[in-house]
Amino acid sequence: MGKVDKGDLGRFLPLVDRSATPVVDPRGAEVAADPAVVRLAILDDLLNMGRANSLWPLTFGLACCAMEMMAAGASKYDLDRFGAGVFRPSARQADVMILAGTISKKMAPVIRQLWDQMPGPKWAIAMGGCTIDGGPFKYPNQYAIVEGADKIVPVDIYIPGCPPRPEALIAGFLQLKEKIKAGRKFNR
Amino acid sequence: MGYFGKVLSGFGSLLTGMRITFSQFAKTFFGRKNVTLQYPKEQPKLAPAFRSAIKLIRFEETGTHDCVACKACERICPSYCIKLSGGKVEGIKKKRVAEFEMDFSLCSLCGLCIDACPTDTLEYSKVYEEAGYNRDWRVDLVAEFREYEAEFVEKQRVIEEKAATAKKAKAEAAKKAKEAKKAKEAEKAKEAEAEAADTAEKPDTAEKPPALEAKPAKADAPAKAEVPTAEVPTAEAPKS
Amino acid sequence: MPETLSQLLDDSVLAMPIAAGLIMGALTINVLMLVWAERKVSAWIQRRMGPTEVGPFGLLQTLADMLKLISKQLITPSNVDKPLFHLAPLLAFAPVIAAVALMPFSKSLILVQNDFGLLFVFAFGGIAVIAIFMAGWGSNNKYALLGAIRSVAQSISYEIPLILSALSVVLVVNAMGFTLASGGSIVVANGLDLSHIVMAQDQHGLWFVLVQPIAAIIYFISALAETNRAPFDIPEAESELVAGFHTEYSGMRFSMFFFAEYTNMLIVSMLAVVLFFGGWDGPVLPGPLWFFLKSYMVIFVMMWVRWTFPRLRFDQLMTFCWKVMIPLSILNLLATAFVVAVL
Amino acid sequence: MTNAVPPEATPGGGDGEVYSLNMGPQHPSMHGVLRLLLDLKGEEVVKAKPVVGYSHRAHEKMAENRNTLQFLPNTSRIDYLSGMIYNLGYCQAIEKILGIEVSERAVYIRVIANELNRISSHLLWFGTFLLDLGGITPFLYSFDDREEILDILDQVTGSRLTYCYGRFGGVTMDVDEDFLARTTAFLARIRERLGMYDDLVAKNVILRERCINVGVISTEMAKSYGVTGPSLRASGVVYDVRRAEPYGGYEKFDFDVPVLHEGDTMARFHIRISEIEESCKIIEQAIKGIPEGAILPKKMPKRFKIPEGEYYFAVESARGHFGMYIVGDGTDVPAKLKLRTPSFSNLSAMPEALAGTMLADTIAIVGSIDVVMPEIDR
Repeated sequence: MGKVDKGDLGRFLPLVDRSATPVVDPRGAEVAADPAVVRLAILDDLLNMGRANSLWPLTFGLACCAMEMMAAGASKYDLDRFGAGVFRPSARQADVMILAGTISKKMAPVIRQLWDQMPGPKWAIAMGGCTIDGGPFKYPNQYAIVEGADKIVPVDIYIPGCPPRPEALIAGFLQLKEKIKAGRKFNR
Repeated sequence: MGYFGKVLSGFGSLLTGMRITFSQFAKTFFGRKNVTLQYPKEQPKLAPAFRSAIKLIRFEETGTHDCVACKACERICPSYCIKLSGGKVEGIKKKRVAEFEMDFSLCSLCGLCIDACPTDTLEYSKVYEEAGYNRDWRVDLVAEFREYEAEFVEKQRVIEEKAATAKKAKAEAAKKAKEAKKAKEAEKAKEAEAEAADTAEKPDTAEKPPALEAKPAKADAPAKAEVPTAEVPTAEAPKS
Repeated sequence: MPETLSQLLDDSVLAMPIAAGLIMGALTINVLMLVWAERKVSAWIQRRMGPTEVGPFGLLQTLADMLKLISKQLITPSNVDKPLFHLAPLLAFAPVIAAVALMPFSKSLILVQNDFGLLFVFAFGGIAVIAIFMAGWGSNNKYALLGAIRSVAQSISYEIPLILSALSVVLVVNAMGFTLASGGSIVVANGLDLSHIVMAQDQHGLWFVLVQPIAAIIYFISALAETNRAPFDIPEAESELVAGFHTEYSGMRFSMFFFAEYTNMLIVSMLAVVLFFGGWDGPVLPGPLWFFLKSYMVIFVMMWVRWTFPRLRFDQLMTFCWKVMIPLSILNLLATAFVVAVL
Repeated sequence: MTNAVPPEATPGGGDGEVYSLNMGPQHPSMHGVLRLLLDLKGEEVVKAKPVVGYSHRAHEKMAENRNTLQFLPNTSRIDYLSGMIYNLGYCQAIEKILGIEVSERAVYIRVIANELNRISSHLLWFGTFLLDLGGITPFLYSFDDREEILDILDQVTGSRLTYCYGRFGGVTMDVDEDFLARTTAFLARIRERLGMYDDLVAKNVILRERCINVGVISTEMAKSYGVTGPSLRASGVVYDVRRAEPYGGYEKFDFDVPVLHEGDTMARFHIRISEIEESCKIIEQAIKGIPEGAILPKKMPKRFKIPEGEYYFAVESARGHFGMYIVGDGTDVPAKLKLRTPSFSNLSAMPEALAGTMLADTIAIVGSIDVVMPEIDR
């Protein structure tokens, strides 16, 4: 019994077409047409370019995925190529919070506090199934974990996998870059 | 070792360390060799065993999957990430899956579902760079097979009809030779075999191909020519 | 024709802002390049690529970092000592500009000519300690305070061998003397004048690293400690004190500390070039270019050291200073004085 | 800096000299989410109190909620750094209870996979330990080597970290010649690199100053706290489950159990490095002796029912004695599965070992015992 060889292209079809999720300029068409706004918008875009290319993550690992996060920062994958290799231990200097691992109920308030300590504009990446919705540790009537990081902090990028490969984390960073460049504003 | 000896040997060990780091520096800087895999530009070589979200296998013979909605995978899954439904399809004996939904965010990639599958129609996909703005990671496994479903049912109906007529002819021949009672028993056995595919236990599939391939090969010849080329969306690497 | 740039600028009321602006611009570019270089050097030592995506060879990476830091929210935690907390980054930032102005980039290119340049550079270096302590104390954070205390103890201790090793050079300069190009007679050389130190080396064709090798090594190690670079980076020891004295600083204020740190690196390496590597002395290329080339070579060694060694423990650091560095530098100074007196 | 006002912080000693410092759960060298409450006098640690539970994922409870087979993916997530050892260890425990035969080839494959995983775990420890001490470059070098192991294991297991390679009675996938050749090549590479690490790190005067006579765990102390694994062997006790109660075919292999008597951080460092060498030896023998054959038994029961009774099975993970205490009640869902994880006992020795050291030593000592938080919290 043979299989049709599809190589590496065997991407599955999602129920929700993620590729179509629009990344819209929140400034809107009318505002963008206003010349005065446009001139400032160029500065805004410049700043966003800076932000997008300088995403300093918080040194912060929760569980298994943290190892893959470390691997992504190491020589083989080298997050530093995208300017995201400066892991800051202090939340005050970080831009991105990579939630790498299962969030236990005891850890949840700490994560929220860390998030509040980070200066805006800031972003969060949920890495791994556990931070998306509890992952393998979710079962009926479970008591230990928070089912999804988005119950604690506003998450921008979701990366599934258990754990995701470092490539997936890099892909997440690239998508976050796209999102920032699309014109997200300060207040969030 | 005296005071100066200690200072000197300590200093020497520092120089050794600096020599090593400089040799690595020279390998990268002058030798232009680094160990970095430039991911979006270069893709990693994935092992054949690589595990990602499960998908249904498309068999060449039929151009579609062979899921009979037995729910063995749904029962074994430790993470409750598979939901499927299906059953009898009008016109054919074989059961078919109607909805097969899998939540990748819950999956722990243990492979128990693949082991459990009686028709061996599940495998790991090779997607390793999924990331998105949405927390919904449910995957519709049968989506890419829907358009072939009617075609398959039609083909399967033809095959089964042929098999039935062949069986009838055989039975008639047998009737002539033997008693009608024995022929009835044979039919019962056939039905039991078809049902065997639906049970959760794992049969020795290596020797015994699924029910479909057990049917006469002559019916397959035209079907093979019509196998549609697998039109699957390509995994687009995020451009930087 | 005015002899130095500073004399030219003396004529104008605009002198101050022009000079400050020039230095600021140059230093900003320098810091941008240094941070990029640091990341590249570390990457190459670690067999990586370092920043590649932003600009050619990732050259614009630090520009992006700067843009981001400028636009970052400035957080003032509620319980900080506000005046100290706000002043500290500025105080760390200001003296480094002043110190750069004293450097003799070439015979004529000296922004501020001063007879006691060496003293001033060390004095300005001392101010940074106060800034760090203000930051640590004002932050009202235990990690920051620990970092600040460590930093003060470390900087004060390491200034002693730093100055003692420089002093040996001063003695040598004073003894050797040199001929001014215009005159022809041997003038009394002032060893505290930075340009005199260079001219003495220039004239005798002898870099002082050959005359004073022990002083050069002591100077280099003390300079590492003075600038809080690894393996002496214990005030901001990432794995112990989170981020040390700037734990609570964000955005622009943090980048000011960053700026000061990297400019300090430049200052100590420029001073090393002046003291030991013959300043602007060099064939073919113009003087200032040689000066910067040499400085960057010293900085490269500093980076190389940083990415090789683990960090010392605090008490070991102090032991090393008081039991090794200071006795050695005193011995060296005495030996130099003896030789100078005898000859 | 995370919890500005730790709820359990003890107010200093009263004389105004002792103050408390809260380290973690977010701290760069707390290996995930360990939290240490330190009472400090200047830089000297007066009292240290580890607070755990920030990574509690209820593994033991989950074992009571699913059948024996379904617990399989959990095992490699208890200690994600030696996931293979835990995964295969759990398989071996169930096999022993049910009396399932494992083919010779599967036994050898398991040994190779286990030891590769042990090397990768020790390499990661090496890197993070150096990172704790401020040496960043060795961390990246060791990660390079580790990537090689992950690639090799990825080839047969399909995962990089949280393997689910074992099945009751064997393993999921057979190894091929390519796998064995790559493993052999890796052994040559790691031996060469160990020499480099020796020059770059072990002989370095700064590291030696930081490690020698720091955080001494005496033999008695180690025994009384139940410290196991490399940390115990650094304190002068020859105890290795692979030797003491051989399991999974380890009795066939010739290897030493390295022991040092100093009990300090440097001894723990050297023990782990020699263990990498011993693992290399084991892998070499296994590659030489690997027989042909099936990797899974032909006939397998559909449900793995644990007979009534209590069972205990232990394996040697990269961190020490990992034991599974299983209570069966005749169904295929265990009535109780208690995990005895090594890091938990090793960490319990910390308050005593940390008292009287410097703040920087605290980091070095906690790093040297190699804790994995989810394994402690389960």
